[in-house]
Amino acid sequence: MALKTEELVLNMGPQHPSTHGVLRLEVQLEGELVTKVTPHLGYLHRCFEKHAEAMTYPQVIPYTDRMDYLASMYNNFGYVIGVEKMLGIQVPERVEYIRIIMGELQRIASHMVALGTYGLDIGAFTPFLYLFRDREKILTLFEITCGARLLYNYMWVGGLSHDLHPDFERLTREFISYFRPNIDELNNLLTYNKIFVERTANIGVLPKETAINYGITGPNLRASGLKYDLRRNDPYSIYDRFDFEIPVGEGLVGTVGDCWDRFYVRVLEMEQSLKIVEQALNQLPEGDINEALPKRVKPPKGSIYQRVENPKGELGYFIISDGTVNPFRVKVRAPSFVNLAILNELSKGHLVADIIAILGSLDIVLGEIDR
Amino acid sequence: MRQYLKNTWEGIWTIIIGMKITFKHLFVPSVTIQYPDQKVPLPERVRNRLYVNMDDCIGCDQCARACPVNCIDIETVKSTPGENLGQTSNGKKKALWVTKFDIDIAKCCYCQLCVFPCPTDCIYMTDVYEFSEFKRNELIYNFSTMQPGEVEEKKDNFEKFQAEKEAQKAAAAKAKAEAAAKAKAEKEKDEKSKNNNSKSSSNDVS
Amino acid sequence: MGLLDQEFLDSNIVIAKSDDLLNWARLSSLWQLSFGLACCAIEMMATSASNYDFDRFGVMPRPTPRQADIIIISGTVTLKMAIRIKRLYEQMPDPKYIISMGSCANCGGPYWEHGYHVLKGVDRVIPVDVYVPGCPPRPEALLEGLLKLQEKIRHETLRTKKA
Amino acid sequence: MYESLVEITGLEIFAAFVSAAMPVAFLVPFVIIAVYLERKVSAHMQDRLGPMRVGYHGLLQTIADFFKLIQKEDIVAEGIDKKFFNFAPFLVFAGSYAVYAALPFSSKYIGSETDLGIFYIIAISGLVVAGILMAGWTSNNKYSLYGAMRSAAQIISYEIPTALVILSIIMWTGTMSLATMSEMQTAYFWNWNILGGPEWGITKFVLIPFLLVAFIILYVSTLAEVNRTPFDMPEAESELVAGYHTEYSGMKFAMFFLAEYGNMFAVSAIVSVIFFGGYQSPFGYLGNTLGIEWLVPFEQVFWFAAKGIFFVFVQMWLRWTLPRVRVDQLMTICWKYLIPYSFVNLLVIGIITLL
Amino acid sequence: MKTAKEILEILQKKFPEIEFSLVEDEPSDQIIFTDALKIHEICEFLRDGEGLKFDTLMNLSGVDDANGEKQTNDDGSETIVGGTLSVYYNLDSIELNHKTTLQVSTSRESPKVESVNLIWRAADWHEREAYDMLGIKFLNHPDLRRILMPYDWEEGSYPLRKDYKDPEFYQGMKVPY
Repeated sequence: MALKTEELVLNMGPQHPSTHGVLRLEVQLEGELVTKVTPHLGYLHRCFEKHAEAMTYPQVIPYTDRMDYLASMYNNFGYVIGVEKMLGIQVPERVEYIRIIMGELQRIASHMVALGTYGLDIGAFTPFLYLFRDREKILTLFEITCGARLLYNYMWVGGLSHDLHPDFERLTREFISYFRPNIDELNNLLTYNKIFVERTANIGVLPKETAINYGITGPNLRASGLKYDLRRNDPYSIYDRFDFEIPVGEGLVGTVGDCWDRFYVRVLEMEQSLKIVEQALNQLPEGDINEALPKRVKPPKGSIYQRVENPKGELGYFIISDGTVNPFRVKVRAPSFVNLAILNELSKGHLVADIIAILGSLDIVLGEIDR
Repeated sequence: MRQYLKNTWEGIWTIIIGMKITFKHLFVPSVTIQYPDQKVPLPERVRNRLYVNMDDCIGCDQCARACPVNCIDIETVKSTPGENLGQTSNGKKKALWVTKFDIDIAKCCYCQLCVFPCPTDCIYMTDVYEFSEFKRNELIYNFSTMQPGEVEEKKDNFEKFQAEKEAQKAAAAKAKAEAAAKAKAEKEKDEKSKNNNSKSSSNDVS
Repeated sequence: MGLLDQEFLDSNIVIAKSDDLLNWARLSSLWQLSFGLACCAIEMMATSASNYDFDRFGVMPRPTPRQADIIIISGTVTLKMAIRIKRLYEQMPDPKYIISMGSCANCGGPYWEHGYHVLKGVDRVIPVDVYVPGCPPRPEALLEGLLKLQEKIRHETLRTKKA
Repeated sequence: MYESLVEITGLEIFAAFVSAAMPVAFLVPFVIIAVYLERKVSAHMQDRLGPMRVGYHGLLQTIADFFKLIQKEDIVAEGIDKKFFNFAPFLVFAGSYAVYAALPFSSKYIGSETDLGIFYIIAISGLVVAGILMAGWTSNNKYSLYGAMRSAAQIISYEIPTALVILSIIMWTGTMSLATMSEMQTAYFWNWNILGGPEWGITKFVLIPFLLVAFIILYVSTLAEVNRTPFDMPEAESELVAGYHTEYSGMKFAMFFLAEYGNMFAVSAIVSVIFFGGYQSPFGYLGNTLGIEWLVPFEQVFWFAAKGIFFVFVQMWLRWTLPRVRVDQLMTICWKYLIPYSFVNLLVIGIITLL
Repeated sequence: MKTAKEILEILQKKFPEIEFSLVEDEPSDQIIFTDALKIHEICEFLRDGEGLKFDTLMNLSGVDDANGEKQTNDDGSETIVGGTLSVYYNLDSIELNHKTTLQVSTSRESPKVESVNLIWRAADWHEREAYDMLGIKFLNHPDLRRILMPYDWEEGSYPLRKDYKDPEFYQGMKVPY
């Protein structure tokens, strides 16, 4: 005879230490087993799209910063190449290179937060602080270049706000050689730790087909074993000039597409990003960065869907212009917004503690989900 | 059974590795910056509190228009021709009294968009970041150097000037109108005379 | 019964001295409610991370409001969230303090004009002790705000009730 | 201590009170130092500095915390069973404090010199479970309830490997009194139980690996009993907010805190008594060599505290290194790993002792 | 790789009874315009059809076209009467590495579009968002609630419509600055 258990509804958040911000999860439990997770969003809905309609094109850039605040550079990146395409501007080589360097450094910084907070969710406090210590070094690089630590407003339509700082190249190379061994240390301290492996392997397995149907992108999709990266599959800017690998999940300690794979793909991606930064620094041409800055940003009537590979996944800007200086509509396809939708599917039948592990492995940013 | 022993061994071994790492870090000097006692120098491009050098401001309102959050509030009064407002440091001539230049620092998003369009480089971001307040209203910064009385005076001045100008204009208009009327009258006269003349001439001819 | 529930009408040396002791204790051990809202939360995390180290000031993150003394409103407060923040504030035991961190929490920040879903300043729902400007404020700026708050606590007294 | 006090004063009640209050004189300063130490150790492991601004290098931090906690408003929310809610922290503290009665601080001082010391400790620490369950249940909060249930399940399960290891040691040493057990491992470190005990012979060396295993099992399971990382399920911040003490504020929370750190020392002390000679000095006594008799008990207290604090340090070290296990894995570790190992260990040690 | 024109031809052959047209606006990609109430079957075909294989929905955006009649109210605010709301679908095929954009329009007064939630699960939240922001009703959507705004937000008040007006208060909190 099966025991009859009472269903319990547990409410996690919006203030909960590990919902990565202000997400509220309504968890239905049977004993400690999860039967359904309903995410309630909107606790950080800051009306980005409304603001975009009221601003001129360059004024929207500071607001794109504030969407995925862990990867502001990349948000700028996607928006400006979208607008540049509408205007038909070709930016100078140097600008392209600098953008890629910044974007990849930003990817590392974003993954650092993702990995660190994931460790925190699992209960390991120390790797989080080590990663934040290293992230501070990247922030310094950004700060000497554009003066801000978190929200940069660095990439402009047709150019950049500042040229690189004279010390930038040296400091970046120093950072690369400093950070490489630290990845190994992270792996030894956390990734290969038996407790960590037990907590994450075979948890929240995401099969490839489900992932595609749900529109999952970024490291989460790649962890399911599909080699799909917009930098390769739909190259924008000058990504086709660099030599890098696309890490995919292989199920080293469990099944392909589990939480551990999602974690490990990010670790590997950091190494690849370092590689890209190194190459870009070697090839960096001289030139004037402000050559292509348009006097007035006023794209012709039309629409465009521009997507870039944000650290979290595919970041798309659907921009409609009505021929004035203000965008008519800017809709953002936020990667975290789409990625979060899979949570219910993944966490069915797992324990409460696993929801935390799964949610952390999806690497969401609430600023982007709610916009 | 093998898996069982392997698990046990892996558990113990990875824990020992982890402990080795943290123990090593116990003796690594810490990276902490002890803030109030020790401050790191900020890079020169750093973006913190806005500052306006009113000596150079010409009140062109470009920063306020560039600002995405509309936190800059500028009011200007035109100067009268006799007044000398001086020059900015890069040689531009001022023509407006800036009676109000408020920046609500609490709204500011430190994006630096206001800094670039400024023709005289008078608005810029400083490296001051320690300016927290107990009251919200103290975060509204008034940069205008003019006293309220002075503002009134300038406004009055300008209005007076405006009124005078208006009067002059009116007078001028009147004069013009008169002149025009006169001209018209004269023209008519002319024409008349012409007509007369022509008449006369025709008469002459005939 | 908390100790501070009592008021004393006259001041004498005992009260003055115990004032000093209690104020010192309060200002040196501000336990923070570990709770972040938006972009500023990342800077808050950076502040508690190794490079700036909140722990130097005795600030320790507590996950539950019952054990927290200070709540740092780090980011945009939306209308949906404002209700929760108010409740969290009410759940905290006295004496409690609030630091409003960043433009958004101060007055809605960049979202003050068109933000139909943004509360324009957290002081519309809960009383704020210190406003730290910045978008987001540097970690040092947050620490400076904390020092200001400590300064404020240092001048509190048992004789008058906290507002 | 009790007997000598009775002899001196002739007042049994007075003697009982004094000897019962003695551990407080040790416990409170210990907790103050341990909390400070915990923050400092964690900070330095993470390349930080930890408390720096309250007193010299933050030495007064915990005292400030204490004075702050007594000022805090005491919230008892609606829907809470007041009587038990208020009683729970005291019960938890009582449970952890009662353990100190049987700890031999030195050859001269032991709260209650019972022959069943270790048995008493295992039994009395069950009181903590009752307190935690009470706290969780009366809080009227789902997180508290979950924390309490987990904690209870955890503590009860981990008593089994603890008891099995202790059983094997009892079998081997032949005593249940902690004082006697410490007395046996006298004076030098090669006499410690972890190194095969005071009797020289082949058995001493044969036993060492098994005793090492026994030590690890005991240490791990006591770690779980005091709810420290990686077994800090009931307070798992990332899942359960603050576990069973989510609803507690001010002084009542401080009681839980005190009990937690008290417990940490208690289990470390038990480990040190069983395997590392308790209050015995590893290098002989200065008092004996110098001929100053009264110095010896003080040396013993020093060594006892030092060993205890060392194991507390290891607990902290583990906490700041490891992630947290999941609640079912916690049970797996206990039932599938620790208990079989300790059974085998018990058998082997038994056979060797017999031979 | 297929261009919008080729896809259009395939679609016209498959669904002769449905109207299709091609929106060509520089500088954008070409957009296939079609019927809002037939979008489900079209999308199903796009997902499964040979040589199409659009296996993922990248983006779904609701847009207020603001092409109705503008009326000025007494207090100076504007209301738009008539006109259309549009929904744009950005489809992508990971397998064949091509993409396309669909557009459907519906009337502003009773906006109804068929849901594609059953074809691509990714559409679920996107559609809820479009409903939340613009009030577009997606037929056959299993769970059409507000997603970003509070559930008890004023009925019929959709923030991304061009004539949206802030309410004065929400639960006792003042909304405007």
